[in-house]
Amino acid sequence: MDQYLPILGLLLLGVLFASGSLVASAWLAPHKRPTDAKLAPYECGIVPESEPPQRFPVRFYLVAMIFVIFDIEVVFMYPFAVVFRQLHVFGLIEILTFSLTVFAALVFLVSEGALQWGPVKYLTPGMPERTSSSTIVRIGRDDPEQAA
Amino acid sequence: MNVPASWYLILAAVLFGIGAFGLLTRRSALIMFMCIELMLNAVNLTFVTFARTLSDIGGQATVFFVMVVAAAEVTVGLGIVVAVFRRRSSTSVDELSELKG
Amino acid sequence: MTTVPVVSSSITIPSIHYLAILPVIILLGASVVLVFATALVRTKVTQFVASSVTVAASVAVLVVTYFQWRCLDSSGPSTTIAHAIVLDGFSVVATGVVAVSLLMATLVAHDWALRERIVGAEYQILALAASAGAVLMTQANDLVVIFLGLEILSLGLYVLVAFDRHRHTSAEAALKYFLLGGFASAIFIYGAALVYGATGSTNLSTMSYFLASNVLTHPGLLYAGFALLIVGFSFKIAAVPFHLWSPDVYEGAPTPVTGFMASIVKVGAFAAFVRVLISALGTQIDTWRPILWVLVVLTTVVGASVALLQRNAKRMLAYSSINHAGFILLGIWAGTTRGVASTLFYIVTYAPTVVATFAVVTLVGGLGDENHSIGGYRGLARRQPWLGASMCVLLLSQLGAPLTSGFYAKYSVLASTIDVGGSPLALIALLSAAIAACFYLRWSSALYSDEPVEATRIVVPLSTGIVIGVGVAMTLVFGIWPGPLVTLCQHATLLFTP
Amino acid sequence: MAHVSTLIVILPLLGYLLVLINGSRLTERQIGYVATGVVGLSFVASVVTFVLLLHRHSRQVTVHLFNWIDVGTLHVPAALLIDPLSITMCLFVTGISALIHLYSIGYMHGEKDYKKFFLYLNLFVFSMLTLVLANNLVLTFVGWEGVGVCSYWLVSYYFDRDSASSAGKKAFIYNRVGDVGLLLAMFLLFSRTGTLTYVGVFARAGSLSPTVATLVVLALLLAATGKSAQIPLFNWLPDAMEGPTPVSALIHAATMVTAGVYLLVRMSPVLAISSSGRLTIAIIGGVTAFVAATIATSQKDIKKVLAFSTVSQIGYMVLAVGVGAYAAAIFLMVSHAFFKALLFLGSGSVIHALNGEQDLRKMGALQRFLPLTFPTFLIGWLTISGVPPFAGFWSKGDVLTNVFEHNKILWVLGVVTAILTAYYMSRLFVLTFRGTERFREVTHGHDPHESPWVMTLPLVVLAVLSVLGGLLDLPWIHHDSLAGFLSSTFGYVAPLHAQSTLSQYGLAAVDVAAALIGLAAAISIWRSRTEDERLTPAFLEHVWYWDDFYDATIGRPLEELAVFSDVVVEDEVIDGGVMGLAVGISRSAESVRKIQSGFVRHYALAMMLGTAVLVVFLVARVS
Repeated sequence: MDQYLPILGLLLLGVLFASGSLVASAWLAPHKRPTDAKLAPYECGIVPESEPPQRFPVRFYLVAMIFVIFDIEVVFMYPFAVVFRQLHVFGLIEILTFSLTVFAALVFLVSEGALQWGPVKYLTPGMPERTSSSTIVRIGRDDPEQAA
Repeated sequence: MNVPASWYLILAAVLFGIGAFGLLTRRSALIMFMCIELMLNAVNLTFVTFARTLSDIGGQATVFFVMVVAAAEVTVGLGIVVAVFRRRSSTSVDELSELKG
Repeated sequence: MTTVPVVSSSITIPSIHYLAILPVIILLGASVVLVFATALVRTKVTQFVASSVTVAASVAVLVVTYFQWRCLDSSGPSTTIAHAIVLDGFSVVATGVVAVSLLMATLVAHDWALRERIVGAEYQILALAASAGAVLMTQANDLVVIFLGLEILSLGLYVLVAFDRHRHTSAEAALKYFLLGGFASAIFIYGAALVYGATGSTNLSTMSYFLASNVLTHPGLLYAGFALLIVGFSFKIAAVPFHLWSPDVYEGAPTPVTGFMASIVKVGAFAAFVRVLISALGTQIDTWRPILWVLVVLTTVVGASVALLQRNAKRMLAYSSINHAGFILLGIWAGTTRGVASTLFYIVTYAPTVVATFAVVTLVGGLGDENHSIGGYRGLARRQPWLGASMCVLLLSQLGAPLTSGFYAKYSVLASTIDVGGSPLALIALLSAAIAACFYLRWSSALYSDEPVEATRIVVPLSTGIVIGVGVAMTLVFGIWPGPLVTLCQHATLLFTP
Repeated sequence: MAHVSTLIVILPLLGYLLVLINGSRLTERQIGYVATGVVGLSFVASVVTFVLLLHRHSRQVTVHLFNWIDVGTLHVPAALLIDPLSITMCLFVTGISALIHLYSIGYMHGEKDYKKFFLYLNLFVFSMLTLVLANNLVLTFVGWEGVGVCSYWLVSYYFDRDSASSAGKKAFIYNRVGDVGLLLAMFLLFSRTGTLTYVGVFARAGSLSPTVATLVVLALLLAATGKSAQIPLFNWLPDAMEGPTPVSALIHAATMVTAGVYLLVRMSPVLAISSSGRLTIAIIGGVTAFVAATIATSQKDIKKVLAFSTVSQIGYMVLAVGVGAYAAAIFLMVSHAFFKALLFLGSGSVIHALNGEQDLRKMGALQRFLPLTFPTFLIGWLTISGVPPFAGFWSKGDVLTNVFEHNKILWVLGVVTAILTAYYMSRLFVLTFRGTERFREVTHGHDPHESPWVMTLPLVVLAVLSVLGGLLDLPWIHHDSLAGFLSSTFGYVAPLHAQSTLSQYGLAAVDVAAALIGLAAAISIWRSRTEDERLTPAFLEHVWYWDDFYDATIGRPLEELAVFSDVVVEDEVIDGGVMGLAVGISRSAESVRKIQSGFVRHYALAMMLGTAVLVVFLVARVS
């Protein structure tokens, strides 16, 4: 049992520290919250109507997410590769089903435009037809329905 | 050199504890994810260790599943963070307290 | 370190009983089909098509459960895929409940999606996948499979909760749910790892066999493990003090999702919880009972009393569902066959009731899904008698009024508790029900208030109307005539294999 | 057979639902015919079932519909028990109901809530049949309550009249007191025998100790006194005459009020064990018969007279049950249903003709104006008075013969009651149809007119039945008639000492003499007067001051208690306590709610704390 005492210890430590820091911050922090004026970027002048935009590369995260998922799915290929001869046809069907499911996800991503680089396009909910491709086609051709 | 299994277990426990600790203390949603990942990996280490002491392949196989689940969680989590960030321009979870009571 | 031999000379492929896993295959298959359809069809998949596929899948699952039941009658319960999946009465009934919840929730969400002008089949894809996870949980006979089911269920729900892009509370709720859910999952699987270390297997049957035939000299590892498992489950079923996510998430999520979540998570999590505690850790009942005792007391009392303070319908229902979770736990606490049967009965009757309740809440919420104060219900039954009366019946059922299914459900869990000498616990739970009665009655009487309120008439779309009607009908039928369902639930636990 | 017998019950329900759902689309006539038609069909189904049952070897069939309640050891099926007793009840209940439905089409014509009336009436028939056909006490109880509530609704049918609504409440409350008895009997039986089906209870009746059996019988008697208006719970019935006359005829004369007797007869195997219980029943019956008859002599309202007469006649039935003459009780029940329904419908016809007037003093000489009502009423009068060869003579004679064998005192009481019966009925008859015209004021000088055919047809049918009803069970063919048919359902029939034919004729002669004495006295006295203080003393007119007695001993103290509870207990103790508790709960809930701060990290911390407590707890257990 001794060997698990560290778990306990750490759990307790974590709890104590976390609760301690919360309590301490409640006690020690100055009770006066900074006023709006103090928080404003400029002490005088026009009150900004919106927060200044920060850099947040959504696309970067998106690709990272996609990468992670496909990267990890492949992990199942290794054990399969090791024993695929012994699994015979069953294994083949199994891995094909698996691949198909993963592939479905990929196809979905492609169709959503997640893998397209370039300017970010916002899909406005409620207006399904108005994607960039359909807009472009509509300029070029007269019949949007046919294009869609 | 033969490292006793209990060391691995203790290491895993410590990792798990650090993860839990981080989750309680950090404000950034992204770092909180990382903490969850850390906890899951500590679990993996535990599984592998036990698999070895028990000479049972099951524990190792479980690790695969846990890894995949961890990856899927990251993906979903990042998606949600992105959705939140688009509105809030911040990933601090302390700013998300509109729902309460 | 020596290398671990991973390649054994020959692998025997475990036999697969396809009928057992057919529900999961159908649900996931339908989900994948919809993904392909979304990706490959140039026009967006319409709500109608997506909902139809989902409805068809859930009906198919119901049909399959019928055949599973027949199979059980003839050949008894069995395990398959190296004992990781179990086919028994309990799993079949719980699977049926999941299918019914999915069916009803999809119909509600269909109208909601049309109202909110949501395009695409993403909602249905995720709902199908989450249901597959719930079904997997009901059938799992292995901690790892339970974990997988739990994750499939949760991951789908995280996204569904964030589905409403017009309200930022939706994303907030999703992030909270996700962070805490991930935390709980990690705790759960760590518990599984520790139990694995203590018993040498993650399989529930093997574990139960091991614990029955061995006396652990150092049960600390096992106890620590299953404490963590209990935490994981308690989070999912929102037992106090692991419930804090639930009111926020219930409020933030789109209302149809809330209804879906409230029913399906309860079914999946409770089914797995019962299996772990009763069939795997049944020998340790003296150890986990005190824990459950405290959980029940906290859950019922806190759920009921905090609900009193709520002014938001969804939040109030969240606390009410916490209170219900406490009641369902009572059946597990009893740990007897009768207790399990009453737990199952509670789940079976609660799921449709709660989906139908949230269907009404969805309608009252109106465009934008934001009108959720209790005040919005004032005089509803005067303006629209059918809708108001339905809501009233559903609320009374949750209150546990006689002639509704909620009454017999509460009665049977309490009776099974008293059977095993849990009178004080039953008394506390009853007191909490009395507290809960306050807000249910307040709400029901608000429905019949005759103060003139300026309100627009709520249009009840067809499929939502059907769901409400079916929910009310089930509530009343099982309330007036619970006999067959009770027999079914008892029969289902007879087949329940430890 | 199963299907047909199920139809008996289902058809009235079907009619109810049809009218309920389609009511707004149907005309008044159609509603009436639909409601009457289903009951008529139900009667046909009863006849078919009866014929089928006659041809069966085993005359006890259980028709299982579905499992209704399965709780622990309590298994209550929804099942019908078809046996001679229940089918006999069914036949006369459906038959008379059909006739009275038909009558109501005419009587209720033009009423505001015509649809509601037939809804309740159909629901009543459904409940009554459930009561009669149920194979267990719980289902019987459902029917029992069903008829009770229908009776309540129908008594308060003219609910905008104060007297009607309070009469409804009175009926309901008295019945509730009786219901407690039925519930107690059920609890006792279930705790002792573990079952509530009749067959099961009877099979284990032998194992009941005499004390328990007596308690059960007394509880059943309490139930019967409530439903069948016996002492001490009889005074709701006269007030119930506030309802429309067809209701009085159907529910408060022919069917519902006999349910108590039916229950006692049904439970006869249990009654068999307790002789003291049966003696109590007999005394209650005999005394009620006498008391009600004395009151009936002094009432001024035509329907009140008939109401007390009903109480008195049911008293006879209960008396018969008490002496173990179950077949005689049922025989009287059936024939009473014929002639009392006839009398009520006849009085309804009279009231109809006089624009709703019910006071005997404002009638008289109606013989001339009501060519069909008069002869049929005449038959009813002679029948109830016990003049041979009408049904009343045979059935009442059967009861009195049996009583004579068991208890001479009660027999004397019975004979005196018979004289009184003949007396008050003759008074009623004479004041209504003979003497001088006193109704011109009510009819505004017009001649009263006879009722339409839908109303007179039932009168004629019932008159024929009253004349021929005696054939059901003539004394010298007991074994081949009603008594023989029913005997299999009674676990026990009190042993009959073989009576000499001579004494039987002697008893019959006494009955005839009693009837004639009463007739002669009443006719000679009331032919020439309409009121006489000496003959209608206030004591009798005010129902032995029974209501005032209850008012003083129960009503007032309870009211004072209620006021006390309202002012002190409710406001201070309960409200104070509840409010205190509520405030307490809210306060503590507020503090719990603070944890719900909205910050994820707080939530995670709570979870972590919970986990830590759990782990520490379990690890502490190990060491």
